Amino acid sequence: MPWDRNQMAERAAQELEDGMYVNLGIGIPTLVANYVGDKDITLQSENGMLGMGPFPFEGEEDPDLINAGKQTITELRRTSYFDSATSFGMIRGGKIAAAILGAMEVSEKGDLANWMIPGKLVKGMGGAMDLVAGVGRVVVVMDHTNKHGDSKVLKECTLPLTGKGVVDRIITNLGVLDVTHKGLHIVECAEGVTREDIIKATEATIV
Amino acid sequence: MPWDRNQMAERAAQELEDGMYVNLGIGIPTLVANYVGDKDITLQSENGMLGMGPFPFEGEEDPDLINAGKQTITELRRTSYFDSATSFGMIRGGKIAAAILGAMEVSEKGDLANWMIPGKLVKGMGGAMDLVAGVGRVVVVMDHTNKHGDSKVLKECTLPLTGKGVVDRIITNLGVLDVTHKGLHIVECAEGVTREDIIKATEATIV
Amino acid sequence: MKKVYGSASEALDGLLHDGMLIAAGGFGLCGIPELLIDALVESGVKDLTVASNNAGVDDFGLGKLLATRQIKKMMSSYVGENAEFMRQYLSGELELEFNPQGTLAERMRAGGAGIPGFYTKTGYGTQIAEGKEVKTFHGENYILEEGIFADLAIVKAWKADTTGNAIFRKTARNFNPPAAMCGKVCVMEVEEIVEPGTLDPDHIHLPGIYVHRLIQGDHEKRIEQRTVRQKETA
Amino acid sequence: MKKVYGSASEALDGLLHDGMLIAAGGFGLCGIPELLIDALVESGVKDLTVASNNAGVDDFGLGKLLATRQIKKMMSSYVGENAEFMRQYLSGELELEFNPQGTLAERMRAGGAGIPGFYTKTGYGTQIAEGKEVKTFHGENYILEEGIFADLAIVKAWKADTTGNAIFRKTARNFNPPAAMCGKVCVMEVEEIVEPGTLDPDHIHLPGIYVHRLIQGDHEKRIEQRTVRQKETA
Repeated sequence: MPWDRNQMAERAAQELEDGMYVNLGIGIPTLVANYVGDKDITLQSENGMLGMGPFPFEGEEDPDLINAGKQTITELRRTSYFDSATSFGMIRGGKIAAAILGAMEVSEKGDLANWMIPGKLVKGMGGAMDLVAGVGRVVVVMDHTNKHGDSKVLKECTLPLTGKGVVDRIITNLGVLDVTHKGLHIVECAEGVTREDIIKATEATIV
Repeated sequence: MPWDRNQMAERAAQELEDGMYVNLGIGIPTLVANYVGDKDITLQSENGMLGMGPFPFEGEEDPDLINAGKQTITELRRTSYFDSATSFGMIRGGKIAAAILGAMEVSEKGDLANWMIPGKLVKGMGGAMDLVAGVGRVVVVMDHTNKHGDSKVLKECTLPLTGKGVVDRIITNLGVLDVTHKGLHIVECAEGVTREDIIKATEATIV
Repeated sequence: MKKVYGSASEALDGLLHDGMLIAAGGFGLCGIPELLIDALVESGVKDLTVASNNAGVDDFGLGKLLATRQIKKMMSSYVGENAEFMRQYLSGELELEFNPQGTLAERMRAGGAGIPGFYTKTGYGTQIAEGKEVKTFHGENYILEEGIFADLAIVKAWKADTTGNAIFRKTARNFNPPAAMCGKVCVMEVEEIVEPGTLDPDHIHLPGIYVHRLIQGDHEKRIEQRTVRQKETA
Repeated sequence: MKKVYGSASEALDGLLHDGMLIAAGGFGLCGIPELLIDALVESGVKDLTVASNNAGVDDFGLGKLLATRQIKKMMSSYVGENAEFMRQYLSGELELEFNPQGTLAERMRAGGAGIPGFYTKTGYGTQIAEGKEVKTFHGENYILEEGIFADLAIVKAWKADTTGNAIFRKTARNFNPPAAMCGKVCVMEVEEIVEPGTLDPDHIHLPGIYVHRLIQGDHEKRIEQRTVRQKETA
């Protein structure tokens, strides 16, 4: 059985170590926060906050307190606020230990595409280009294939890049792959998924 | 009678207009603050403060509150504090309307030298290079000649420069001169000082 | 040094011209200068270039200036929440210069700090880097990005004293300080204007030197994505 | 995430090596990391390059590290108050890289923000510009300055919580935030360590992410120029 969204998030949470400052992207990466357990993790929201707390209780929403996904959130005792230039200074300056991000495509060289489909879908890169360029370790969480069954783990990305050679680890519904100099290395398979299943679902070179 | 230190400071204070943010250098420029009268002037201290107040009363000195000359000072109701990068951001970014600075030498092209005498006296430029490069209007206050009677207002500076083509106006003990494309223009003579006295004491071209 | 004005329109009086470059604070709908945006709509100024991370939503924030076609070009990082923005861009009616979010913030801060250009790794090897100078430092490649020098900055703070010293609240700070810094003139709207001496000088987020005109007003502060959790029952 | 250490020496343990680059906060004797400087003296680490606006005075602050000849090179803007500093420099015993004060602050901030180079007008046409790349923007000439990436930052704040969130007091802030930012590791000394939640999240000057180790101690806070005025008698 391939992993579902929550299982992928749970697996991604294992990437995080005690004491880390971490940035979680929108979508499945946001769910990772539910699985950090006892680990002392400080979440950055790149719109200007360290120490992001959970969603507020109904009626306690504050329009001045949102995350990078524009969702209402809460603060913690360790929280600090700062402006966007400072926020991305810490991202670009390598102060954030890890980022867990979604992707449209990823390549065996660690290239990442997640910000636009030319002529069709234009969201913009937001802070993703800064994150992949600056953060210590970049982990991508995504479905292994698209709805047509085509691999999203490619030899070369076909979409405009978010970053070149920036991804360290890929967590998909099928398993975990590391980007190495020679190609992708299978680290782990989801329960009931075989290496062969992953190789079959992957266009990129597996080593 | 040439102006004394206080008269030079008083004359320099006339350069300041209501609402201006101003940086005053060490020495005679510091005295300018005594002559701003009713004008609403906010003084910057480049070590991280806008709204610099007077010296503290005895016993009220605070080691955490000093000006760029390392002197104990006080705050005002309008005061704000910030770090050195922000402080020089506002200087370099042209947010300070005027700086009044001392000089060792100044040239007819507006070159300024006030930070070192090679092999002899090395103080360092401190914030002076940033100020002359960034501030809206640079006014220099200095004695017209050195103790040997040699002109300090020159065709070319002989000392290492603080800035090239940065001085707008020169206030000396003899009068006030503006830097123009063609040379120095006498704006005003100290009481009892003639244009001829200034020309005689000046090595630079007077137009 | 009179900085306090009676209304957003008064505060913008004499500052506007067609084709100007405006830097706007805010992220999504959080901390946006809503009153000044409304006054820009009223003013009819056009052919604007606006540097702002987002463009609001269709009927709120900068989305209003897109609806009236007063904006010729946006410099932004994200258009995802704004259907009309995306439509005008895809149809070619609107120019859009995509800036990575951190590059946009740093370009504003740089402009305000007298820095015309800086090097960043962000975007190297992507289409963002096309046409930009590349330079190698310590064996890595960086691209040159330029400071933004805006004709006008419009920003929103929580409180300011009458000399313009301002504080922001929580994540509503975001792009407001860098936007304010990069404006030749900066107009700020706040929820409350207070007397000098009310705010602790150590707590000022944006010193008054960056703020030229100031208004106080009521803010809608619309929430874009209301997300909540349930109280656990005992 | 244990950040609090028992003493300055403990906090520096394992972080020091000869020839390293240290960025230090403080301006004059104001806001200097006096406890950490003393611990550096004790450690005997040598051939240091120190980026700091000043070098203290002869018997206090970084002056102590000059006296013991542990410093090979200073990156500073001002040596005026330190006779031994000036003497070592003029005799050629000490390397000194003069940096305009704002350039030094910006180089630290840039290093901390992942910016390896930026252009500034400051120093153009002076000996500071010698050997530096010149580039023209909007018809004006600027020189390229590089970010400082220090092996270690030593800084002093007023208070910090146990996660490293720090606040500074008045003009003792100065170079401390940019110095902290540019250190691969940053060790901070404070007058008081408090529990998380004690400091208002909107008032944090330096978020804890920049602070790796933290100590609390008594500070002499020497005044360099005691200037006072007289109370007017009625």
